[in-house]
Amino acid sequence: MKVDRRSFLSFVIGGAAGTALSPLPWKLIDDSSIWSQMWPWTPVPPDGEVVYEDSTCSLCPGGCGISVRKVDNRAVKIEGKKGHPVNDGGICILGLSGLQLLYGPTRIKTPMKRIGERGEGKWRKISWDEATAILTEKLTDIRNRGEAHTVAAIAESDSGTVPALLQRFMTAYGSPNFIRTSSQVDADELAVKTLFGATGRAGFDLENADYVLSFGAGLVDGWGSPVRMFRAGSLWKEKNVAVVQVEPRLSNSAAKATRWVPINPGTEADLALGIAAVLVSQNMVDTGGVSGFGSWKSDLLSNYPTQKVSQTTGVAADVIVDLAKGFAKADRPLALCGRGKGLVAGSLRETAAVYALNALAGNINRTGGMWAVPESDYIQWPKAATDKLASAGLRQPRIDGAGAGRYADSRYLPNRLADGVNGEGPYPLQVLLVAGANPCHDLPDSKNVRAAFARIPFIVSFSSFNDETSAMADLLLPDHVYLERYEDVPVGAGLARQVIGLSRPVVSAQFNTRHLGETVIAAARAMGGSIADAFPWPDYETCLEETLGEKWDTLMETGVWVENDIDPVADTVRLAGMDAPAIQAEGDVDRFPLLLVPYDSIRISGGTIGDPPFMIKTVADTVIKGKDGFVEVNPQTASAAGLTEGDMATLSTPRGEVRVRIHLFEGIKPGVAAMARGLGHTAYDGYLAEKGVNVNELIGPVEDPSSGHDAAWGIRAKLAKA
Amino acid sequence: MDTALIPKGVRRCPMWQFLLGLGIVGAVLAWGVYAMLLCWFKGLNQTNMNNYYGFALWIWADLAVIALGGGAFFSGLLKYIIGKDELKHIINYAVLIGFICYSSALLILAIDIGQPLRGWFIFWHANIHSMLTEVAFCLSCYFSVLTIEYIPLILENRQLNKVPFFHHLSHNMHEVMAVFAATGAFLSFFHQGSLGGVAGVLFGRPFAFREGLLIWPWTFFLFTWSAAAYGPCFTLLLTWITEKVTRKKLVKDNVVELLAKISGWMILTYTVAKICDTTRWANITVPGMGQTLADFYTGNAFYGYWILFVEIVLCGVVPAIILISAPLRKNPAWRITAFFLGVIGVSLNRWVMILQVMAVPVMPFDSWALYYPSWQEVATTILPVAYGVILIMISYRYLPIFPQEAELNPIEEAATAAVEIQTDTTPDLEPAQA
Amino acid sequence: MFPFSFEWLWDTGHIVFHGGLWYALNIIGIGMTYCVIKAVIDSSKGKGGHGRH
Amino acid sequence: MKHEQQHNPPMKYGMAIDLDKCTGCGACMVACMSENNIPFREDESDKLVSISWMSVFKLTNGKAFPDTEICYLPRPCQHCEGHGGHSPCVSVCPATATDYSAETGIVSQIYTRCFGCRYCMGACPYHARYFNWWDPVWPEGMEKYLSPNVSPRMRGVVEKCSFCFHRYQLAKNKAYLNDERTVPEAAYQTACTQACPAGAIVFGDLNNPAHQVHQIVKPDPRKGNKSRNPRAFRLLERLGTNPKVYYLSSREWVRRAGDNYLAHEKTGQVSNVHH
Amino acid sequence: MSTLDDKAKGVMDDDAAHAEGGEDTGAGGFIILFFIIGFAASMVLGWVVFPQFLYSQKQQPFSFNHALHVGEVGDGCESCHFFREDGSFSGIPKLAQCTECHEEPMGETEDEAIFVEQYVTRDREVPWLSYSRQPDCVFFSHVAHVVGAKMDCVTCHGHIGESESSRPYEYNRVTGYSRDIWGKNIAGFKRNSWDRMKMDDCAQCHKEAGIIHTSSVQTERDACFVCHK
Repeated sequence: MKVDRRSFLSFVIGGAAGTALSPLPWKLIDDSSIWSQMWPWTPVPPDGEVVYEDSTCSLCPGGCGISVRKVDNRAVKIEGKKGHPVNDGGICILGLSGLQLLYGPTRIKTPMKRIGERGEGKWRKISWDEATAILTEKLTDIRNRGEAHTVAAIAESDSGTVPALLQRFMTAYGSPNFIRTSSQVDADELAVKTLFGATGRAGFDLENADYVLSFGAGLVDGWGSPVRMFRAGSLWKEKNVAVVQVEPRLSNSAAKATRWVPINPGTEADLALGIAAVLVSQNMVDTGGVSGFGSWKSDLLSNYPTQKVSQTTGVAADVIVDLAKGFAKADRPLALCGRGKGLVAGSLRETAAVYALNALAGNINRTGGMWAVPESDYIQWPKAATDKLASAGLRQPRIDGAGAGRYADSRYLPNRLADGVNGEGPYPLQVLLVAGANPCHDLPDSKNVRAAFARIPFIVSFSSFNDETSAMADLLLPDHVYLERYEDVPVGAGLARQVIGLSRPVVSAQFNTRHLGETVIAAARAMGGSIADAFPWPDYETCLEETLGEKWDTLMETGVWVENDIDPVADTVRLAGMDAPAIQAEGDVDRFPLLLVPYDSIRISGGTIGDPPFMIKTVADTVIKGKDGFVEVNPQTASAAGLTEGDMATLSTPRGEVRVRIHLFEGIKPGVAAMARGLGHTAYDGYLAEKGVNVNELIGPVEDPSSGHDAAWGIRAKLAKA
Repeated sequence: MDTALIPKGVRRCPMWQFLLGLGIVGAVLAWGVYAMLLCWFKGLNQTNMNNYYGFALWIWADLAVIALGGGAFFSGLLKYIIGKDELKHIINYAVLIGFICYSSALLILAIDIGQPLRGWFIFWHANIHSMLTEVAFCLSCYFSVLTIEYIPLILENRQLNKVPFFHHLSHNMHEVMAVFAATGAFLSFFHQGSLGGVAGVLFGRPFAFREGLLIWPWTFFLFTWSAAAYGPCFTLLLTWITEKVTRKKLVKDNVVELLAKISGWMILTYTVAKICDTTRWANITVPGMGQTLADFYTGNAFYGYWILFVEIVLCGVVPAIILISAPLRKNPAWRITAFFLGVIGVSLNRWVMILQVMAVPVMPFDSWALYYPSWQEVATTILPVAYGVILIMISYRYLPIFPQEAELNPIEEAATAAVEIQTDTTPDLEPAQA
Repeated sequence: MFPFSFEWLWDTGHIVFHGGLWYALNIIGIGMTYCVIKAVIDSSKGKGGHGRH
Repeated sequence: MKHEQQHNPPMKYGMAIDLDKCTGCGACMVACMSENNIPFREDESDKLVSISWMSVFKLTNGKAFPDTEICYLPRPCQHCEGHGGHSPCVSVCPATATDYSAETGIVSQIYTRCFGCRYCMGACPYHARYFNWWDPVWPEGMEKYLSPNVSPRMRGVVEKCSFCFHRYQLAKNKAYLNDERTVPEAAYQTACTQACPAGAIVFGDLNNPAHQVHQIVKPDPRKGNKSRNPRAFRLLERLGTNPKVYYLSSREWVRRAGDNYLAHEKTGQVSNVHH
Repeated sequence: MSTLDDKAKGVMDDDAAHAEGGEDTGAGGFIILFFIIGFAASMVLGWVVFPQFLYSQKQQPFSFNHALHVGEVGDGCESCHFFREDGSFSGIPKLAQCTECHEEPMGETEDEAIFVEQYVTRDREVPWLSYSRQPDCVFFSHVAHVVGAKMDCVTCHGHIGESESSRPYEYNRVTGYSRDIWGKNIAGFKRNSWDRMKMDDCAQCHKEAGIIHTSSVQTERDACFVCHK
């Protein structure tokens, strides 16, 4: 039988017919489409039992209550906690992104020791025992040499048990150098002390105010407790409350205000005092709760005539009068300050002037007014005993100069740290402990800060994330993130009541990290002697429970402790602190014709926490495009420099020079350039790093002559086509 | 070397020349195939399409080749149904071009969709309200008709035709070709139309939206009409190009002129209809949605009023006049210019109905979105061109595409062969005897 | 596409659309079947491929 | 097998977004992203390929300094009803991958059915539909936060806001267990509504007079569901898309920016419905 | 080029053969025979061999005796496969549920020993392979069917409750699905309501269930989001 071509063809045709009538082709077509519907590389989230766990968000000072949805042991969503006194169910963009921080690739997963050059990113994983040993040996060694004061610690906060433990550790160890990162809180505390004569903070009963005059405070840009502010903003809309935003740029807060008053940058204090002068001259003040009015009045009237103020501020005279009348006419007017999110301390003059307006309206310590809220005092530990070495160390001046001499009224001056380390300080620093802060990115003139850090022989970072400061560290002792730990979260942030939230571990620790409180207690115990004695608690949880006392049960039950009845630190306001000269922008007007001001956006985290991927995703393409950052200018300003939308330009200031792209914006005063704060990270991950420009590279600190705090609101700048 | 395969009575270039040409075009094809594979394996991120430009270069190419391939159905309609018998001398080429255009269109669609493995859902889970479903069904059905029309041509290859089965099959298919042609015309009417419907039904896009008849917007009819009008231009343009390349006269002038004249009248009527449609749209439809023509033709760097002029006047009225007027039509230079303008015109129309639709902002606060294709898109768009050239090269070399070729280009040195042509081959070369 | 598929509805739209579709498919199918069968018959009757018809 | 279920009166879930309250903070976007397993890439600054079901547009009044005004406009899928459920996108999908539910008024998108032709994206004038140009990839470990309630999408398909329909499914589960026939207003709220710190979004059944959204919008069925609230408008209302997302603004220029008007036409003109 | 040549020659040879021998009367028979051989072979391949290759098997971690457990517990299937308070379905029990009874071995079987040694003492969840796991795009509400429509488990899951041991888990190599979704029968035929769990099977039952399942504007069936997520 000869199999010729035709037989073969026939065989093939028969085969094709048979195949077509068998399930093979059809099932494969179907199955391949089903395969494409569940490609093995597309994740399938496992199902399970859903539970909600309540906790407190501590990503910003806002102190919102959160409710975390879990599926079995995975946290899948963070939501605002309904009924919470701060946020009542609302939540901000950063709070929503928290799980990306918890599970994200930027976590430091285990204690590590640097093995390469600084900043090279070469690390060796070590055990916690080894890590603690390295730290304590180093510290013991320095202390035994009588140089305990050459150790400094920088932390984001000084309230709550964890910062308190670190502070206590520094005291017991013998260093005066506990430093809190800078923010509007500095100026606020100083102003309260100056005006009320006692320690405390200002609280604002915004919800009951009927006229709000904001001197650049980013009411809906992240100022205060952000979610509370959003809620207040909506409440004002419902109640038709007039909100006036004084600011050189049409920020979101200005856009939401009923009136936007563009002003020359940095002249807010002048406007406040100008308004005060109008109030005084037109007898629209309530001096019942004010002391020192007589002498202050004459200075005010002679120094701040409306025309002169109008010239300084660029706000028309009739507008100034109008604002004064509006403020005076209202029953419960509130004046607020602290630029943007309040990330810079600001000047005493400005803060005091704005607070004085509230006092002149008689709106102090009452419903809808400004309250002088005492500091929370639930941490009542016995004073740490100090041995000889410690006492000697504590007698040394602080590296940043705070609390003595010209800076007697200031508690912390982180803006002076870099200069202190770079040779202006009384002694060189040997060790720096960094907890919950990222000074290498967040402090102004970051180049100078990095240079200072390079001179510190040993830096320990407790950060949970690969931030810029961790990159400069020698030892990484990663803290749990807030979703993995217990912590008390006392909330200031302009609340007119006292609130303490409780963070609770929502999930077990994802990596080999350790609670900062535990690390501090463990280190103290390892160092023995009076240091160990100052830490009688076996672990952090015990410390927390004992410290909170009766509040503990409330906190465990409801997650939050609230005191609505405030006992103000004082009832009369002494008018003072407003006679210092205005803070000028650094730089020569001729060389740098423009003014560069940083602006804050709620979509860009400006503090220690870098933007998680979700947040960066929401940032407009007129703020970052690819790697390029933008500077916002008025079309007039741009055309003067021959620039149009999207152009690449060189932006230079006395402190540095960067390449940026131009974004034209009608809502900004001509002659002013604005740049978003919080970008230009070099560390973290590819989702954040190298995007845009860190405005701190361009701006240096400007000292408030009356306090030493950083009061820089901008810097002179120049734009040129690149 | 391959003389046994070459139709009798015609001369072809030497093998090396053929292979060289094939190699050059093949390289372009390979480039396109590489880009296609990139799109399949890495996904459509290889393109510059985006969420504003869900439809882009490919879909334009798709619509354009289908419009240009419209010459096949319209010539078929004229020859088999209307009875313009002279067109038998060009119908083969029209079918081949149609086959190329439609197979290309299907290939492009297969690359364009995000999930090619699920492409068959369009048939299986068809939503009959979607114009795209209508397109897919009619397109693939008409493609099968074109295949059926092309098969007899393949079977007429000298060697294949010796196989009795193939010979008979080819013969039988010729006999019933009118039925297929009629079905093809029916299907073409609907898929050309539904391609127009694709844009016309978008009532969220005032630039594209048109009122219409029953479920079909006016663009439905305009697309069918324009494909029938301009398709023959493309067929004739390609015939002219082929003649230039082969340096031979392949189709007699009377045939070309007949088709050109019909095309001219079709273009004229289409242009009149298009002007009516544009006028109504500009004055009634668009203002009814709160917009004006200025919203569509100003405020961006590319799309301006010039488009309306080029599409309607330069590539509508002008070629129509040239092709209708006998003296102009008979002048090859004018005629070719008209074909060329026609091809540009219909392609531009398809561009406008796809890409400009995507570019125009609808929400008042939205902005124009312009886009430029990535090289992968360009390569995959050129891919069908290369494939078409190759198919034409092979078909021309081995198949009796142009029935008049032997007659118009007698091989002088082989007089005896010419006799054979007269007695034997010629009847077989003719597409149909029905 | 088929009456047993999830999307099928016995409404005018489907009847017209699929009516047209199946009509066309049937013509194509029947036409081709006719051609193939006739070609098989013809070639088994005929004598080789060169015959005239 | 005995089925005792009955038809509930049809619902029409919709939204009212108060633009006076919206601050453009972006919480709705991120709430949506984290609720709905929306992927992200290293560079998301090309907004034309970035996926964000909820997208916040920034509108300006076009005036020069200092008369410039800004308004933010959050844009979820508008869940157009069109005419009888034939929204612009639903009617064009060739594979029935997107559908309109007469029971809830929600426009669904089934990712496993979609084969990525993107016709629906072309049909949607709101750009509410997004294509997965890339495979979704989460950095190692981050896939832990993915929610099982929403199926992650594969490369090559279109996705869009679902009004958090899975929340309705879950609420219905609970209702079944408790032998209730309907889902209470509070039991089904979208993630953006829930998160909005300004309380600018109100979500509920537009057909149900007890629901807040109905009380705000007061839709007029005789005028194509146009709102009776003078502050309210819908995007591109006159195209006849009949969307179920209403916006509220006390500013005339904002309301006017919601639709196209000829120079002589007054804002809020009655829809010119073609269908 | 040589291939072309050969081909051309082949064609010529063929022609030559025809010219010489005329019609080969035996060829027709052969041709049909080969057709039948090809047809039969591919049918066997498609219907018998292909399914063998398409599906693969895995064994459960250990065998589970449903029948025994149903006898021991008080509340039938729902004793272990219960509804949570939020109306969600618990599915295959977690280890914690089992250890309520199985803290200590409760029997002499080998499977019991594996369970206790491998899982209970090590506090590991048992990696059960679910026969009826639907793909991720499906939202199946057990409560709607069991409580709402008062259906019983058998309708979809068959008589698994009477099984005395765990059958091997079969899955499709291409799709990764359990074979129970498509059903045992490669042609897709089914005799019992639980033989298959594809969308068409859901749809069929929904259609029979009457007029309430008509919310889809496109299909006048149940809207997609009823069963998809």
